[in-house]
Amino acid sequence: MFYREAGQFKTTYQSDSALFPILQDKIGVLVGLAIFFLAIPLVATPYLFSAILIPFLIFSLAAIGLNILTGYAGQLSLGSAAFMAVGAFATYNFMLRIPGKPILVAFILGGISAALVGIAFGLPSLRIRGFYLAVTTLAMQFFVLWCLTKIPWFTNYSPSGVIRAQQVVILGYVFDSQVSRYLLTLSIVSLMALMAKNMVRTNLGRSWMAIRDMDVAAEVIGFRPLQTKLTAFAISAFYCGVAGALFAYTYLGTVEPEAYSLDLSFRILFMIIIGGMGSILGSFLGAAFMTLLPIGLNMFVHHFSLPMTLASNLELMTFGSLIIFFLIVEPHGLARLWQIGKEKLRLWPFPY
Amino acid sequence: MSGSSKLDTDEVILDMRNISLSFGGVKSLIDVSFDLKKHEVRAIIGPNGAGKSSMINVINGIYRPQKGEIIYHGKSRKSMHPYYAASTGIARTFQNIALFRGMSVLDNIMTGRNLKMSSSMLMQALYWGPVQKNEAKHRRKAEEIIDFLEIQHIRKTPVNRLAYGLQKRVELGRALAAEPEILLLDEPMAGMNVEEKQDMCRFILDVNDQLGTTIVLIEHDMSIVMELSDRVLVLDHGSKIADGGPVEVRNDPQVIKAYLGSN
Amino acid sequence: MKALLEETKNQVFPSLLLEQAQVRGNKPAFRLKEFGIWQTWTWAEIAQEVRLLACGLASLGYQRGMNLAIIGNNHPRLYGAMLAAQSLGGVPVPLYQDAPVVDIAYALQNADIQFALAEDQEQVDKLLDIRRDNELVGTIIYEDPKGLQDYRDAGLHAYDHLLQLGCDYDQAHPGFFEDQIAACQPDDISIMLYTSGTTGRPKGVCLSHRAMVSAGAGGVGFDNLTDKENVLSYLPMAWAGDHFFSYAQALVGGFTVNCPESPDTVMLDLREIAPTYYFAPPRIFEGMLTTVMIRMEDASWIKRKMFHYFMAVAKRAGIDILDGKPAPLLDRIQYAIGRIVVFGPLKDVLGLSRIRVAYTAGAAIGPDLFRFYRSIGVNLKQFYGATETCAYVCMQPDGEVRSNSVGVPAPGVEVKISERGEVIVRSVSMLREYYKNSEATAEVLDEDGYFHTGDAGVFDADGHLQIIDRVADLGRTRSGDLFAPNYIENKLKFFSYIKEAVTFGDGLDHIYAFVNIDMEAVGNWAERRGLPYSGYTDLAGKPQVYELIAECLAQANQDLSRETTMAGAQIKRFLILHKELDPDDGELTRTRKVRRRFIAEKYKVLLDALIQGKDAQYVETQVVFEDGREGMVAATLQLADVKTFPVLKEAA
Amino acid sequence: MNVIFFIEVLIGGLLSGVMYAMVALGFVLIYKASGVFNFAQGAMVFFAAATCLGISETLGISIWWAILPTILVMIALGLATERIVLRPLVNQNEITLFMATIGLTFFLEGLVQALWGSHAKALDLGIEDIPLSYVLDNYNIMISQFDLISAAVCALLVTVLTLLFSHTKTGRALRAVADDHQAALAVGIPLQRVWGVVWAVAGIVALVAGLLWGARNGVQFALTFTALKALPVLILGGFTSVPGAIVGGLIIGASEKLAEVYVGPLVGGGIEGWFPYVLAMLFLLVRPEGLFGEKLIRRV
Repeated sequence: MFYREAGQFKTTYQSDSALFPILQDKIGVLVGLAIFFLAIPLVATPYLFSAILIPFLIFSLAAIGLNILTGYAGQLSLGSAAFMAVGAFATYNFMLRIPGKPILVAFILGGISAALVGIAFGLPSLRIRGFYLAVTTLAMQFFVLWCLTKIPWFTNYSPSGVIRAQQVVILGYVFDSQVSRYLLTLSIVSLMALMAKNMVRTNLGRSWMAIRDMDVAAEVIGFRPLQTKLTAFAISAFYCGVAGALFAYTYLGTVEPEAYSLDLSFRILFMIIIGGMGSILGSFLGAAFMTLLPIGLNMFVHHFSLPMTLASNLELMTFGSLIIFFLIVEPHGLARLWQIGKEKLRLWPFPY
Repeated sequence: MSGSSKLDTDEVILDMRNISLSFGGVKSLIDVSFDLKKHEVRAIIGPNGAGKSSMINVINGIYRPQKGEIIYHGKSRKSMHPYYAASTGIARTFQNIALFRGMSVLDNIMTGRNLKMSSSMLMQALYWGPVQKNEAKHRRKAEEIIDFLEIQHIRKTPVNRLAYGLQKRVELGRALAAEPEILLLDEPMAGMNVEEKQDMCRFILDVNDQLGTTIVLIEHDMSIVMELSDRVLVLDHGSKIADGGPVEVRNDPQVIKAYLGSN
Repeated sequence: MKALLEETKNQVFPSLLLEQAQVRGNKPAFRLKEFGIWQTWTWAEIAQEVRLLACGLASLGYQRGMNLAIIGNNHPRLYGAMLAAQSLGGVPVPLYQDAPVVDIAYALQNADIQFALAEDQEQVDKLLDIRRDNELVGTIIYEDPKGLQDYRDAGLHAYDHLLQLGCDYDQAHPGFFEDQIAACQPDDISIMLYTSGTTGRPKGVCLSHRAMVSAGAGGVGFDNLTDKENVLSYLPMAWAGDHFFSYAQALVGGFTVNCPESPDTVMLDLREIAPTYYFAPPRIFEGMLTTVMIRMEDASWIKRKMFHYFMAVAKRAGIDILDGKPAPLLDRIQYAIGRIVVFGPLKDVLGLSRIRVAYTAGAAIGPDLFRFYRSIGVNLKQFYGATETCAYVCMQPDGEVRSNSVGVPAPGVEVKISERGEVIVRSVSMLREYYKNSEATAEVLDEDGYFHTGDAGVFDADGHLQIIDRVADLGRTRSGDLFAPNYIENKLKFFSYIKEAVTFGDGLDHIYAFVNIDMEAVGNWAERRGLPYSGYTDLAGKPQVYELIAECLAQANQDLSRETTMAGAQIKRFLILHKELDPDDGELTRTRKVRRRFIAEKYKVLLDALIQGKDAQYVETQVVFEDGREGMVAATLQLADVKTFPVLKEAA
Repeated sequence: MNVIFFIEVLIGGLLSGVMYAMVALGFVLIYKASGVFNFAQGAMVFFAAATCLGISETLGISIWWAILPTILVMIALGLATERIVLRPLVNQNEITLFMATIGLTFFLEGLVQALWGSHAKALDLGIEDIPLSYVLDNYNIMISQFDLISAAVCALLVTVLTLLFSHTKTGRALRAVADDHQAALAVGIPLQRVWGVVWAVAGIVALVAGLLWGARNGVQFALTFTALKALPVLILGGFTSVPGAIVGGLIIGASEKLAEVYVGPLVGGGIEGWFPYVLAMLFLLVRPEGLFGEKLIRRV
């Protein structure tokens, strides 16, 4: 109903394939960004930053990563958390062992390290499909965590295996306040989300989707299966890696390998299932949902003063049933629901 | 428009020699040889399970024959490889539609351009100027094909929402987008109604004589084969039983027998 | 607006083009939806293209005084070709692209066409087999090369090749183009438009630059239009209306002219472009409304409620608000809300949201239909004109818009009603002559220079012209009642269920009607009643449908009974035709006017049966199918009576 | 090195492998019948054990008596799962089904802890985990009596199942379904019913596994990870073969123990967690269809 598309005609392919071809969408996005960059920092409380906003952003990033691999390239992975761990610990070690290295560079290097691991464990994807592949990613999950716990070098011989992330300093500015960390995270996430969006709407993205939808046809039309899958693994891992680094540096501050357990992998998988496979927007929606739901449940439990343990079990059950629910009812998740709603608005007042 | 008149050259561009293929004992092709002349429409016919699709799958390297050689671009090889086939200008459609179901018509056709696109991952991530221009350039190509196949109205529709006939058309479009030298069509008209078939025939002929594409065509409808093809290869139970012009093939007693025997 | 008329007084179209290229060189002049986007020609670009085109034509031997046939769907390059021909002092002759080959052949013959520009293979093929059996169209230029590669026929040139020739020729003869334009006089013939006259052979109407330009200037001035306007040109280029809106006015006012991707994407393209200045014959507005209503039927009940609620508001206050007249505050508020939730989106989806002025003409428009669009805020107006008058006679000024009149005489036009009740017109914007047909010319142009429109009309109290009917069609029943067939037919056509109607009554005891039902509306009506039907003929034969139509006719009779002049002419009996009237069968003109006499002849059996009061009648008819094949359709039609009403004198 | 010790480790490994095999068995059954890779098998093991224990505690009856009602519960669970989760997802691709079972896993984990509490509990079957005195005395090799018994139980279970599937109508139906769903449907085999049965049986298998594991390691959340242990087993044995599951289980059990004992120390121990996977992965590259799985040809 708020869409006024008449007269928004395109005279170039660039404008036709623009990120947001519809004016109203552009405006909407800009408003959204304004809210996140300007409004929220003014109003939000430290709790809001540390408990909701920052984790939400980080999970979104990880979800984008997994979505690239699973949602777009169709390769199921249960090892996102492992990629995150690699990213985090690599960043830590780069910072540690190369003094005075800019943190952003360290983040990138962390991502790259994750990407390399991703490529290594992506290799089997040429020969094995479906959940066989999932199993190899599971193997990686365990293997990586084992390495990080068993090889003290990674944790700089910290007895507890816990590492303390170095201070985040960019061009002399120290990101110690929650707001500053939030803004840093937000900037990185927005930028990488934009890049992801670009990748999935160009040839790269088409190659992934082609492999996902019909690998034989994709090969016949000239996409190299292995190369395509490996790029997906690499980029996915890179995104997860950076997310993992942020997880350590702007969210927790101190982490142990166990923070990146299989459970985290599953949660990220749930995010994209609920949010929407093959949709960048979905990654955000899913992350938001998965961040808010537990909080909601906690409130609920508090409100009826039920035993605290129930909250966590309730959480597990809700997640579980939601996954099943979405897989059955709306396999494309919240993103699709959003899309349907949008279509309705565009056609308003007509039904079709 | 069709007919041997346009066979300006007799240059053989693909020569399949004594191809034999089997799956775990099941013989699918037995010592089949045939050649492909530049710019011709080559039909492969035969009863179900005669090995027609297998032959196409051998040509573009999805199956590797156990015996035989393939002479292509002057080089002799044991078997093709899909990527090699694609990159040297062999495109195809599939018997059961093999579109990328999650994508729009336009994107499906754009995938056909991928071998002609070249920009690095990072460039695409940043959507750098060159990438945009590149995308636009190929979009134009894709649009020309859309225009050619008269599917402007469904340009941005997800393919899985399309009617069967249109999906077939889009698949042809995807193959054409690769500007192939050889086009393999595996029953492009299966399950179509009369007018859809007529359209498809028109497109195939136009492709053949406007773009000069060499076409290998699997088709059941004899009348269509007669109308379209310059030469016909007849397979039955994996072996070649006839090869020649449409008319002579139709009158070949063995062929008649095979067809009557088959159903 | 006087000023505009003044400064364009001595202009010819090519000079207007150069001026536009000067003034707003890099503003878009033409757009065409092609390959998924709107390809754009700026004024400078189109001017340059016209230059090359003209030179190209010249190099092929095209000369002053020659005619250039132009045939194809609306296309910037086809408009460009008109300008090119005009620059060389030639006369472009646009032809109806969907006309049967015989008609085209006749036009080519009549205008002895040597040069033709065809859009695509389809048109080229037509021209080729026409020229097979005579000496016409030695040179054919085609715009779209698709499928034409291996045509080897003589004198066949690709458009791009022509541009190439033009380029060379231009270099060889510098200044040639300018000289040619300089040599064009305002009183030269600028365009020749063939009228598909309701009777007899089409006639080539010759209109001078001066006539067309001043009409354009008048139109632009009348609604003070600017170079911001966008128009969608989708009606046949051969039709005066399109030439007036998309050519004359566009070149005078510097509009952007947008051509759709293909005839079947017009509605989509309309939405994308969202023109600010729009022209459409009533049937198109009607079609839009029908689809709106049908789509709303399928909407959720809450949406339907909301829709109907706000439409009621619009009905109450919409038109006054549009005309800037006072309206109750409450209504204004409700209307404002309605604008957000219904009217706005509705107009947007239809592509009417940016319209400043919309015109309709060519046929009478139903009051309800007319009100609908105005009430949702589309400034829809009527005008009156004929090909012979550059489609420029009367227009409705803002704020004085009504459904039953066609407005006041346009600037520079003098309109009178002759003693026999015919509308006669005098202005600059009139035909020079019918091409090579002086007696026909003499029939319509009297010695005082008045053009006889052939329409019967009256001026109402505040000087608005009302068109009743064709003078020729006016008749009287045996009982002496005035019988205006078109007037009645229009009344009938205002019912959404009735697509076409033909009435007979001149010299008869009563009025009888043939009806074509509207397939979409009636079909929908039938489905909602679970009434199965196989096709038009089947549906048309259903007794339920007969009842439905009978009601409509009865209602029309009731209206008639209230009108002094028409009260006597109520419909007595009717039938629903078993086939849709079709231009290809000669039953309608290209502009979808009914050929009453022709139909009376063709379906004599049916008419007689009606008169004799039979209940059913078997009939066989020749038809031409989509693909040009001919065949027979046969059916037995029911004939039915209609309720008539006593004449209410006091209502007068 | 010490042969006795080696044999001890080997046998210990093999015996614990038997337990993996048991879990793997549950996977195979379901995968064979419905093409679903049931990630929730481990959760079912935990669920079964906890429920059995819970019942016996709440009703104050012996664990053995609690088994019967638990069996009913497991059957109910199996049928419910088929009805609520699988039937709506029929004809979905295997990944979707796989993810659905992950969801199921979470649900069960939550449910079981909500019902019976999250803390670990001991489960006593009354079988002491002591070395067999006979073997110890004569050959000086330690073999856990408990392991031996559980091995026996497992063997018994397998034989029962085999008989069941070869001699009952449902069993034959199941095999038909496993071979070709469409064909099975064509000849009028009620897929849904077969699946229901299979899930119920899988539930019972889970119960047995749960009791044995529970008795050994205590009934706790960690039980769900036994399922993950079963994955490499399946990859080795192939998803569709019962003998495969057994052999695979033995190999994994033995190899991981040996690796732990002989390789572990060199790399800081704890390699049990991932060694089987890496083994399986390498194996995958060589033979994706597993030891006993049938080779799949990509038809176009």
